[in-house]
Amino acid sequence: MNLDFTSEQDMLRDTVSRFLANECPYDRVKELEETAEGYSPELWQKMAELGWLGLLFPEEYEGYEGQFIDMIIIQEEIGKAVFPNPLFSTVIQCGSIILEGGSEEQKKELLGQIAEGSLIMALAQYEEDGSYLSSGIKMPAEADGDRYILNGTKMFVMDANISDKLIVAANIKDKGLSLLLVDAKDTGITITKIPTIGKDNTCEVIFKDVRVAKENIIGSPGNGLEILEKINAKAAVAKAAEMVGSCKACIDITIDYAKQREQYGKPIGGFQVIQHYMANMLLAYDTSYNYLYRVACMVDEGEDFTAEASALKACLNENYKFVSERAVQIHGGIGTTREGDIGLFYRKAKSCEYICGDTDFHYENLIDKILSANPI
Amino acid sequence: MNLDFTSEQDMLRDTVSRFLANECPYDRVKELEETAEGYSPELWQKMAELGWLGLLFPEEYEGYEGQFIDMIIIQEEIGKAVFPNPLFSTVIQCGSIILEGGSEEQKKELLGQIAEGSLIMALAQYEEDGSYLSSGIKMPAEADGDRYILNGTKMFVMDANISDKLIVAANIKDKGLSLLLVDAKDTGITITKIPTIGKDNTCEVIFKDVRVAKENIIGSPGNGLEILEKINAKAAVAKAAEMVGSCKACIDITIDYAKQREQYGKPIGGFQVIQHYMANMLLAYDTSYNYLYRVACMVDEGEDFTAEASALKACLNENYKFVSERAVQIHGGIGTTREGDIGLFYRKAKSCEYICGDTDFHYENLIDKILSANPI
Amino acid sequence: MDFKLSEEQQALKQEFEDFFKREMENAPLDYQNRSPLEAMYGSDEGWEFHKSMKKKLAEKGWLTMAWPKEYGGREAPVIEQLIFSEVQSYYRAPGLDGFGVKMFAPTLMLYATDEQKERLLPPIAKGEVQYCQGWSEPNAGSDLASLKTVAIKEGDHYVINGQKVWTTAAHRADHIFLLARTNPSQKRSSGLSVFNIEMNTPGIEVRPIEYMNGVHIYNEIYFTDVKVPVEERIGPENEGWKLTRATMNFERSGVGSFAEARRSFEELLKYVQTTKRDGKALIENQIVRQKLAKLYIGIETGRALAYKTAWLQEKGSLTFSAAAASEGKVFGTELRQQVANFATEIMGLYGQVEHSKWAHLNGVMIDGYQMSPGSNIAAGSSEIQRNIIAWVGCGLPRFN
Amino acid sequence: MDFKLSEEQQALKQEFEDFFKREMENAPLDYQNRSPLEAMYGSDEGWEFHKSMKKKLAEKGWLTMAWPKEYGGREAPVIEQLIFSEVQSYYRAPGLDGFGVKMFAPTLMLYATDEQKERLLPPIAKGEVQYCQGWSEPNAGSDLASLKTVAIKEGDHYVINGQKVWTTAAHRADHIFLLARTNPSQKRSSGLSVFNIEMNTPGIEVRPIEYMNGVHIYNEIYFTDVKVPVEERIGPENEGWKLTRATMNFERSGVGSFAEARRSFEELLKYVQTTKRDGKALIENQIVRQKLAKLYIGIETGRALAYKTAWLQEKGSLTFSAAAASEGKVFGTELRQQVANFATEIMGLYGQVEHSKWAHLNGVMIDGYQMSPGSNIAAGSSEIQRNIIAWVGCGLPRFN
Repeated sequence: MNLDFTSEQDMLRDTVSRFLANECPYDRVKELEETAEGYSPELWQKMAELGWLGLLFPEEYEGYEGQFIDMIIIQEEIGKAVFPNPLFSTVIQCGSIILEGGSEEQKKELLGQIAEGSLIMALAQYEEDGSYLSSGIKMPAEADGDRYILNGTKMFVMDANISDKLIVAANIKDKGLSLLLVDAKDTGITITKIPTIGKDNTCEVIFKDVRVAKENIIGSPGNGLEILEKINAKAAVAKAAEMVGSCKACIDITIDYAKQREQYGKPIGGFQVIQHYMANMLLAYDTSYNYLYRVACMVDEGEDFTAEASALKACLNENYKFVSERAVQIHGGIGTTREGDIGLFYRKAKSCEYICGDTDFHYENLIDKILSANPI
Repeated sequence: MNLDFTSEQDMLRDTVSRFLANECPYDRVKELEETAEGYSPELWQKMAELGWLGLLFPEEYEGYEGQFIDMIIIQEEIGKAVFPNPLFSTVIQCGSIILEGGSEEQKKELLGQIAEGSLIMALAQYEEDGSYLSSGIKMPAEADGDRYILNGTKMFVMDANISDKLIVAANIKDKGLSLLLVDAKDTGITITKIPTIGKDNTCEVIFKDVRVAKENIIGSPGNGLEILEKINAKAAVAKAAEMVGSCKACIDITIDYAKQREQYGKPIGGFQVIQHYMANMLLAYDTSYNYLYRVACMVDEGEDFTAEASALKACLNENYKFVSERAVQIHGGIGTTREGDIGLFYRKAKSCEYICGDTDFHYENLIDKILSANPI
Repeated sequence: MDFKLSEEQQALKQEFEDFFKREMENAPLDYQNRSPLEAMYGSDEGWEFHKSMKKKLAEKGWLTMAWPKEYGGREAPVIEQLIFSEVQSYYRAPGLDGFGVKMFAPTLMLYATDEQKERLLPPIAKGEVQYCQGWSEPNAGSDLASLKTVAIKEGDHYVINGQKVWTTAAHRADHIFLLARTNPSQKRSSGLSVFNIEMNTPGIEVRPIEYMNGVHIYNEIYFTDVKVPVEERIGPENEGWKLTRATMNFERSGVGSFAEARRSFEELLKYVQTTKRDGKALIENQIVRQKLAKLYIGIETGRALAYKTAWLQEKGSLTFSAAAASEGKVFGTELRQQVANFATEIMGLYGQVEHSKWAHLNGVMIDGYQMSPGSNIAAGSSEIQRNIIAWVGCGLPRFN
Repeated sequence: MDFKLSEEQQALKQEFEDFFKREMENAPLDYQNRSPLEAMYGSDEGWEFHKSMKKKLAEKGWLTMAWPKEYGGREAPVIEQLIFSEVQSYYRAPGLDGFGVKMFAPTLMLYATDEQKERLLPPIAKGEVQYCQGWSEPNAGSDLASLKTVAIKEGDHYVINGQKVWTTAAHRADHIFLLARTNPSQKRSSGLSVFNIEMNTPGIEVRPIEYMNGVHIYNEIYFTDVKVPVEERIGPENEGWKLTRATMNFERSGVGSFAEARRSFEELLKYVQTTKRDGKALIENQIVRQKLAKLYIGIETGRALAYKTAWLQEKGSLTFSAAAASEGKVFGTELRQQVANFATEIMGLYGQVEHSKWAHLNGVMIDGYQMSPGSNIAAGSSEIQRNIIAWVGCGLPRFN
């Protein structure tokens, strides 16, 4: 057992932390939220240069063969900064799917481009009824000669508006769920941003007679279910890492505020009720943080982590909301404003809740996994 | 609208309150808990003399034609005193069933005896799988000439051990759920107290070839479902009243303690965290108390109160547990002992939770009622 | 004891119902996808609608129903006010400038000169003016008595310098009633006075505070050498603190929160009955059912408390109603927070969507999710309310 | 970073597992229907079993595995202690007198004379004696420093008068280590001293405190002119307060709570899989499923924190582990409370049944329901723990 980070990991965290503090303070985050792109292409390039985008990929695809835990560190720091960027969609969701199930050609072609920052991607899985289940994916990919034709609507596709390519989950008759690589600029595709509390790039994507060449299936027809479930679990862990980082930032910001803000002649952090709020927030964070790395280690060690991924994400869904809500309450008026930084977290906590599965979805999934591991 | 009690009601409350304070202080409650009978026959006689047992019955059956709300006042005061006595089983459950569905002969014979304190009764409905649903009542009453034969086990029958007669819910073939009057001393009946956290008269009742004359059906065969559902709702309100009273006692006792107990040179009631605990306890009580009388008025006014009965009981299940648990926490060590009075409430809160339906049962029932009142 | 409305009360309730139902059919969209507070002050269209409603309420005599007869009111019993509040809140209807009608007017009635009363009360009663309340400051929130804005007397006027914050509707208001320190050598609640000031007086600068969802309700106000004639001081100099305690027998049960929550509950109920996910109506989901049950219980128990509060207030039982007003406030705002939480959870991925063509229930639930922390903080934070409940309701000793 | 046990650790864990699993098969029934604390001290049979286990643990060297080598220990790393605690707690096994081994022994090692060490440490190490801890008093609970029991020096002995309370196992103990005021003119933490006293010394009266469920764990102890030889004073006179701070590198992660909770979770899981109500297995009920999911998450996240606490403690990071010990305590005891709450809710009517032929899961859940408030109060209440977390973990200023 070794619960310390390597010195490389400490350095990585340090680099990410300093980069984001310098390049994207909270005021800049708020500016980016207001833009149509919702991210900074310039900072995206810098992230590529720093090697973060290819971190998880093998060397032969321009990557650094980093551990999953390295990406968790980056995500945690991104969460502290609530930094808007398409790393999650492009690298953690789509990059991992390609790496997991893509053909050699696809890997060669796409991973390098992702690593160098020239390819942004988005994963289109959910549909109009808002189901998280793979059985909720109804969109057909109709075979038509050497092509598939896509018609229908995908919802809540993160970063579709800035993507070059999409991975679309659709059903091929007699084969089942499949993942198709689609050019986001296809004329049959209409992408519209949905206004959400997270002020992020959540999109509606409408497909009208979009033709996809058969070689643009990731892997082979019908293997979509297996890949999606695995990558969704991994992505849930990575999203949880971001949320853990956000909890930490909420706590640090609020401690500072509670020490400095005075009422009735003493810092509000001296009032016992505020102290107990903060104790509960720290408890929520410390338990979450340590469990995060427990689960991240399972990923790196190749263990089955699907139950734990659900436990972790459900835990963070609740804890991030709890921590950010209490943080706002302790801040008082300023906490409720667009000017105050803490409101950012309160809004993001709510949008993070829905990404990669809400709490009820993960509770159910967790119990299913526990039951199959413990038959009567 | 008139939210005041009548002066008669104020007087009734006063009488009950003083009677219980004098006759059954908390030390006496603890003594009674340890006895096999679990109640005081002497106090039961006094209650009869004070007219409480016949309060709800019409004059022709030796009653006082009181309002339901009068009984609620008595129950509330009983709750404050956590006074162990069979009024709930005998009067509120069985007496109400006889009044609701009994024949003229049954009413004449039994209600007077109840009113004068010479007849104790218990309602045997639940069975071994612990279902609260009427569909969970599986015990058959097999027709055999001019009799029915009962075989099987009833569980969680309150006060069976001290009862003269039982009302047993059983199924008559082709007729359905029916309520039968059974002599508790029948040789085919075996009654055993079940040890529970409430240290009350919760019993197992085993029936072995118990013969019941056909005229001992309450009302007519097959009308048991309707009567039971109505009386169970009413009983839930009455049990909730007891729980409301108990919440009030917890709060009063704890306020006194928090004002008097000093640590770090000041009363613990001066610590903000204790103050917020108490504020939440008072909130739980004040909302519960006022809703109780809202629902009790519906009963007296003949409105359909089944949704509200479930809402009220579910609310008190949670609030009584919450209030009593916090009360123990504020008391510290002494709160966890048999000597300290507050522990009585903590234990009773748990047993009250199960009487007349637990929280999940009432949530489900409430939603069913809301849905049937609000069809799409 | 009975909870039945009298025939007159029933008729009155019906009149309120008919009026608000009819009028709100013409309300701008903002009133369907936002809280009334946001709709009233946050958009021009909403503000115009509020003003027109204000006139209509004034014509009906409903603005001032609780006022004493000598000032043109009809001294309506608290229960009638309660019914009004309940119906108005249920319909999420604007039209009441609470700052003028419920807060400043009682101060005037108690402490103003006859000249001031004649000049200031009629426009409030007629719904012609909008007030805002100049109390909170950057370093005087929960601890109001530490305020620092000064009003120094110079001949026939006062010169005001300082800053106010969290001033709801300041950008819409015609007047502000301001609490400022007229004797800077006195501390805390001593040496304060109250002023009536026109918002267009030179030296007053209003700066918007953007709420987290971008809506403009709150403001900062900067006072730089603002000259206010002596006649605009209300009540004795340096005795302003006691004016902040001026109150009238307005209902303060918090019933509006429960009526608003009931409206949301009904919308949510219809939603879960008619919305399917994974082939099943949401109402078949047991978790959804439990959340609805909990909300129903919160709404009905809170409402029962509010009725009792109004009843006792009517009967002059002020000790109970002082703690109960705090109870109603904290229970009501936290309940609305729970409504927003549960609703946005039940809605799944759609829970995050703000008003747009994709939004379910017009996005009003995620709006509530953003407004609810503000409600837990404004007008006495939940912490302050719980302190009061413990001190007044439980009789526990004040710390500090 | 990795969470894998080394081969040695894995072997050690297996050894603990095998031992406790085997031994607990012969445990008296009390160990199945009550908490270990109750079973150990609450019944004669349980007490005898505890004593026999203590001997066995001593023989294995596990009692003193964390002790310094000079006192016969092997200075086991914190992680090994953690594994031991986890396994022992999972099996609800007795055998450890924490008062002697973990609390009094370190005090002796740091402050006792050589004579005292030689006399007192070996019986503890061999599992031959039982200690109890004489700290709390009727008016000195959370505020320990206000204690009033006096020990007045008279020649070659001290005369002790006063009262202790909440003394766990005093009715079973051979010795008490007592904190008393040797200089009554000094206040609070000054003027206190620590004594080792045999429980059969004349003038000591132990009175049982009956827990709410009737079990006898706690006691009051009355000291009336109890004569204690000067040689039984540990450490310098009037410097006793600092002895209460004596500590060693024992793991204090609270991992035992999570292991106990995991055991309960597994029992509950099996129960809901195999128990039907209304024709359906309980596990098909979505409310039941969510409760289990929440417990699982609490157990696993708490356990992860405990491992980290032990890891940092091993590495000497005491600041973190000070706050973390409080976090583990409050999270662990409140989690066990949640286990008891959820389990007794899930069990429906059977949730209330105490150990008997009708009881489900031997009644252990309703026993836990009654024990959990005690756990939230004893050994530093949840309020004190949260204060410490805020002060040490968050660096917020101490009030008072």
